[in-house]
Amino acid sequence: MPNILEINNLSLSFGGVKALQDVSFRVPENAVTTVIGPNGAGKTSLFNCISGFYKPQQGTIRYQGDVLAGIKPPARAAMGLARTFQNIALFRGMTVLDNIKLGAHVHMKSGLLGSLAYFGATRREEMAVRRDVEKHIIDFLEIDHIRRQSVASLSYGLQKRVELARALAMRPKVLMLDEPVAGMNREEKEDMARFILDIREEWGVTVLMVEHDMSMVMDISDHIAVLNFGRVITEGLPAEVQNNPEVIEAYLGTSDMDSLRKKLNPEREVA
Amino acid sequence: MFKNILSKGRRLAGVGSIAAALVVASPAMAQDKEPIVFGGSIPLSGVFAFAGVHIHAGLTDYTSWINSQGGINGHPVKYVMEDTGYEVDRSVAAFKKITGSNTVPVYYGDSTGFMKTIASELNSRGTTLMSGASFATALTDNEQYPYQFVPGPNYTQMFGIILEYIATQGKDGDMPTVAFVYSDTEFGKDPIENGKAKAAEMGIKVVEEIVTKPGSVDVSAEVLKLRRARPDFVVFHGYVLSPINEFMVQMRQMGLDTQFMGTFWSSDKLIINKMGADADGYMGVMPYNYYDSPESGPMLDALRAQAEKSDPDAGYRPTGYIQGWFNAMVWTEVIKRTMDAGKELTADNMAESLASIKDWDTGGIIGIPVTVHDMSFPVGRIWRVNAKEARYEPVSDWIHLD
Amino acid sequence: MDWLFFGEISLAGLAMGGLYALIGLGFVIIYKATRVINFAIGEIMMFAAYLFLTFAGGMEMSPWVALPLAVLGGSVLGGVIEKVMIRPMLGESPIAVVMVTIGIASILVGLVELVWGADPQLLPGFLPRKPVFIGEMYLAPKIAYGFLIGAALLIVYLLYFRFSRGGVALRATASDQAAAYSMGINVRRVFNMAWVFGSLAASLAGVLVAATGGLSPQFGAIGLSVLVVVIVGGLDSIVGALIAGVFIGWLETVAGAYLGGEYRMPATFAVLAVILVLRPYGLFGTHEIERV
Amino acid sequence: MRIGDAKQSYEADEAIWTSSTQKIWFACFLLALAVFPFMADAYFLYMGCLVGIAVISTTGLNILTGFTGLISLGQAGFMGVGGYTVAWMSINTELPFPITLLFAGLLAAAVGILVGLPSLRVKGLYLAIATLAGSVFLHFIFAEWESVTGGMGGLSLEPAHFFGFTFQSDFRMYFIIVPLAVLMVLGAKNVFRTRTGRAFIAIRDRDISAEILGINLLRYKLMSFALSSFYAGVAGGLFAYFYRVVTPESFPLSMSIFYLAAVIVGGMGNLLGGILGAAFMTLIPEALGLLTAALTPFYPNAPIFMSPMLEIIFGALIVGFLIFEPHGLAEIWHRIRRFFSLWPFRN
Repeated sequence: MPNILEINNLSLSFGGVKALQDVSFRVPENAVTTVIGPNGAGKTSLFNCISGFYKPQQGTIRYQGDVLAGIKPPARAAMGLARTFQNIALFRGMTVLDNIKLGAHVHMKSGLLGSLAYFGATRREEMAVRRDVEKHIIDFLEIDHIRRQSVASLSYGLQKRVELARALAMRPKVLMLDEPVAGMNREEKEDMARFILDIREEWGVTVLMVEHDMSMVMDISDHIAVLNFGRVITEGLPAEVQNNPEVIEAYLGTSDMDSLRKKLNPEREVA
Repeated sequence: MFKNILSKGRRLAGVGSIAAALVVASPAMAQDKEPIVFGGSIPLSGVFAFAGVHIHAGLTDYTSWINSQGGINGHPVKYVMEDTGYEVDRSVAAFKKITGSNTVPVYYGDSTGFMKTIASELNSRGTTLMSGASFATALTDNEQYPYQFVPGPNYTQMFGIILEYIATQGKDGDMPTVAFVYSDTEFGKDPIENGKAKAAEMGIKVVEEIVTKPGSVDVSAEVLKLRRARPDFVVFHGYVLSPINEFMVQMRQMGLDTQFMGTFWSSDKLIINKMGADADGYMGVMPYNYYDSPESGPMLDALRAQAEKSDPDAGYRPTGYIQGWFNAMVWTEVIKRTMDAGKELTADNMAESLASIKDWDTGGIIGIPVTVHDMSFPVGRIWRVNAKEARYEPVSDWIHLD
Repeated sequence: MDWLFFGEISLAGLAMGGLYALIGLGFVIIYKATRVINFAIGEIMMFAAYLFLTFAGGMEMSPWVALPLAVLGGSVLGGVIEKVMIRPMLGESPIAVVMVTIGIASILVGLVELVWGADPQLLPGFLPRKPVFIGEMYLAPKIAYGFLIGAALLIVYLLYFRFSRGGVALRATASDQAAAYSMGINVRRVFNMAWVFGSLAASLAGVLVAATGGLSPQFGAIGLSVLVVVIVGGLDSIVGALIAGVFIGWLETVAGAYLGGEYRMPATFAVLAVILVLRPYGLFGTHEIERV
Repeated sequence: MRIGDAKQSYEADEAIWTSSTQKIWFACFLLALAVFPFMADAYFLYMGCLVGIAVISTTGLNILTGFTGLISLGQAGFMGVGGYTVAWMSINTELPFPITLLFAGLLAAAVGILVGLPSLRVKGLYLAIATLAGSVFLHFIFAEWESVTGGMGGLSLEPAHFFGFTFQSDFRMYFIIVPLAVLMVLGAKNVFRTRTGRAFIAIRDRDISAEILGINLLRYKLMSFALSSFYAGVAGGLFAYFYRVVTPESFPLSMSIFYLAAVIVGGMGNLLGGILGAAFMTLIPEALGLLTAALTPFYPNAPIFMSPMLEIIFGALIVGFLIFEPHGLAEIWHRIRRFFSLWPFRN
């Protein structure tokens, strides 16, 4: 499996605080890769580097073989790097539908004059996006009943789903999900896991995810990278990672294997 | 703390009661003739209110007085006004409102800005002659503003009168030097270019020129400049009070014996009231006699009697009052002349009547007979503050520019 | 070049700048503690100056009684404004809060006109009138003494914030509200205190400025110069306010003297524009790191 | 919530008026606008024109401040650019009003872009100060560039004309101002049905996320500045044609604050709110004037209190709306409408 994204020796610091140190790992194409690690390990900073919002002091990010350095965030979005945010970043002044349509922004062309007149090409483009969004995204994510609502009125779980919808409207090659199931109940988590797997399979999209919920991570990930104190401890298949003593150390500050298994696999233990 | 409200309230209460009496009185005059309407955009509130309330009183009292004299050729006079807050858009709204529901041959405008703004409408209507609070030089341009006049000398002419006075004050045959201090406004900049030209023509050297914002500003740097330039005279224009006081006090503290002078709106008694002893020696150009000047004349006496009658407690009446009265006087004269000539009260006819005014006796409001030149009355006199007596006293003869 | 003249002009400008620094300090105190940009600061100054006018003029008190009373009145006004109109806006967007202060400015102008009328006023003179010479350089006495009084308060303030308990609470709140709260500091009291102290500095400056330049309901326009001062210095920097205050006062005066009065504002705003481009958060302000 | 508005097509669903009732109401409104000048006297006609100009400018500022979240204290300056452009062109060229107004808008838009440039680096209040600096410089240019602007005395201009037809009366100006206001509001409405408008709102709500989602912040911020200033420029041009004189004092800082207040009182980020706010704020002094006139016979010093009261009311409206009704008049309007859409069946 070729790697769509390769991170090499990435370092980032803010005024002396080292957020990332010499981070390297790979994201295989059309797979689900998950970055795990304790809070403050630098996961979101890593996402921000890939998005282009933070500029790492050292290292490179290769996307489809090309180095991303110097490319601004909007251009990266246009290249197929879409994402969701840890603290839901929906636009509260817009309806669900408009939020999703906004995702299609980078693939639209109409300019200011067309917008003012809402005529001809602009109108056709808007209609095409609407149809596309309705058919492929709203139906797929089962959110047709809320499309006219303002996002502020939605439950947390639904907001996460709308954010996913918006990311999908960006027609991503790599979909970066920052804690997609945090704060959800079990049913919602299962829905989200199903959506993520479907997206990978049906849409052929690579998924790069940050998540704390270990049972979900272990269930749907093809590849896992573990971050601690801004460094990659290890990467590999879920099973490999699960048994790595350094990971255990990082998570629990102990090498007690039993309690780690409990932590990483709570539900299986019960079952 | 509420002294101000109370004093103002009382002042206006007098005005109000007269206005109410007016409404009752006019039908009793038993004249069947159409009333003639004096319209007005009056700044009863806002930054110009200190003058506006007195202008209003002057116009109101004149209206009462002329009606008591039988009106204009038997037509009663009605004064219709709106408060503008000294805002151009509200002045225009007032004009539209008043002219919409009355036939208005003459109208009082409250600012240069308003008068310039309304000019195009005035020109296309051709029904109304206008004067008001502004003495702007531009308004005496007959091409652009054929239906507007100034009720005295325009600001350029005021500078002319001041310069004529200054020219007589040279010692040992030397011409005195002068500095102009003016505000960074349309009002302030109005006469400066012409004033400099006139000074050059007369051989008076303008040694310094200072622009400031009007109102509360620190002028110590400007005072330092004047200390270097050492002008014999400083002429202020475009201010009401501040920063004139600060210039005077600081320059005197430096031991300079400069004479300070100002134009119409800077020559009100406000200066004496607020500055007290510091105002002593300040000079202003004024086309009218002050309310408390020792001169007399039939019209000036009538004005004083009417003022006394309408508000016995008011005492002294500021220049705004006389300015309002004089505007109405000119309107009356113009309307009378037009009617006497058997012509309709159109703006053209009235402007023609105005231009025909020659050696007109104003009954003591202005000390000498006046002649209209280019829609202005280019006459005035230099007055000097006697702080002890708290009044202005004349220091020159009446100067009539040609 | 006439160096004596330049020296005199500069001196006058620096003295005026001292008052700007004082107002700037008042502004920064409020901003640091509460993150509110107070567009009404000029009007608070005006209010205090009118109070002084009433106490010293209308009621004929000694100016040295009237001055503290007026300043006290101004600071009480600041406290009331905070309690009644700023506190309900806690947590709203900064733009909304700024607009509230603009609204407050308008209300204050109206109130002043209602109570004291629209006429221009002069404050009763209370500062010595004997000219001050520093070497050969002349300095207008009002400005010199105004500067001295202002500087005295400035020093008292700086000492207070450095050493007193209230000052420590204020600084703690300024650097981290949540932490200050968890340490048992009454953050709401600190907010109110900041408004009171900030308005106090502004009020004193208001009386002193009005004493040199006169007073009218348009007086609050001086707030624009103060905005330039605090933006150039950095909104949350006391040192910035002091240095920028003196500098802007000097620049305004020198530009007015050499270029003409119409250049005072453009000159300082040109400096402002340059600062916004080169150091967007002012000479000494802190730039907060943004997070997603 | 409205019922019975299920749509057959996405086109119908995306329309501005989604029900026939709405269409009828809008038609009635247009008809009323068209009939108004034939019924109104000079005074109401004048106020109608003023409201029209205010609606255009407020809508422009709403795009920038209400929808894009960029606070501007430069609106009066941009209007001034438009006003002077129209004045200069009408004096120095023979061009008809559609051309001069277009130029007024374009030049104002260019200046708007220039003033908006710092928005790349600074935001929020620092940006507001930058726009304030812009308006100080503009005022300085208006006052000092005498050969073009006529200095403090300003410029007087000829009436608007088009193919030999001149618009010298308020009655005729009404037929320029009001249709233009309707068109420009509809244009703004269209913008917010498309990607451009969505980008503006996204920048307002969360600019950093918007950038990561593919929106070029600088480009859209400047676009918002340009569009907003274009509206201001056209409004300023109409102002010039309407009063036929422009001076530096025609466009004071207080005018910028007036328009900000109109946006806030009407409802930030709501086009209907902008319209309501513009009308409301323009008419308040007049309403107060009527009240004063009514009171004067009983309280002769009522006029003395009017101007201060106006300042106080102006300020209190800003403060009051921000504290108690941050969504402005638009929200009040919607509440009334919701009430009546079910009335009398509810309760």
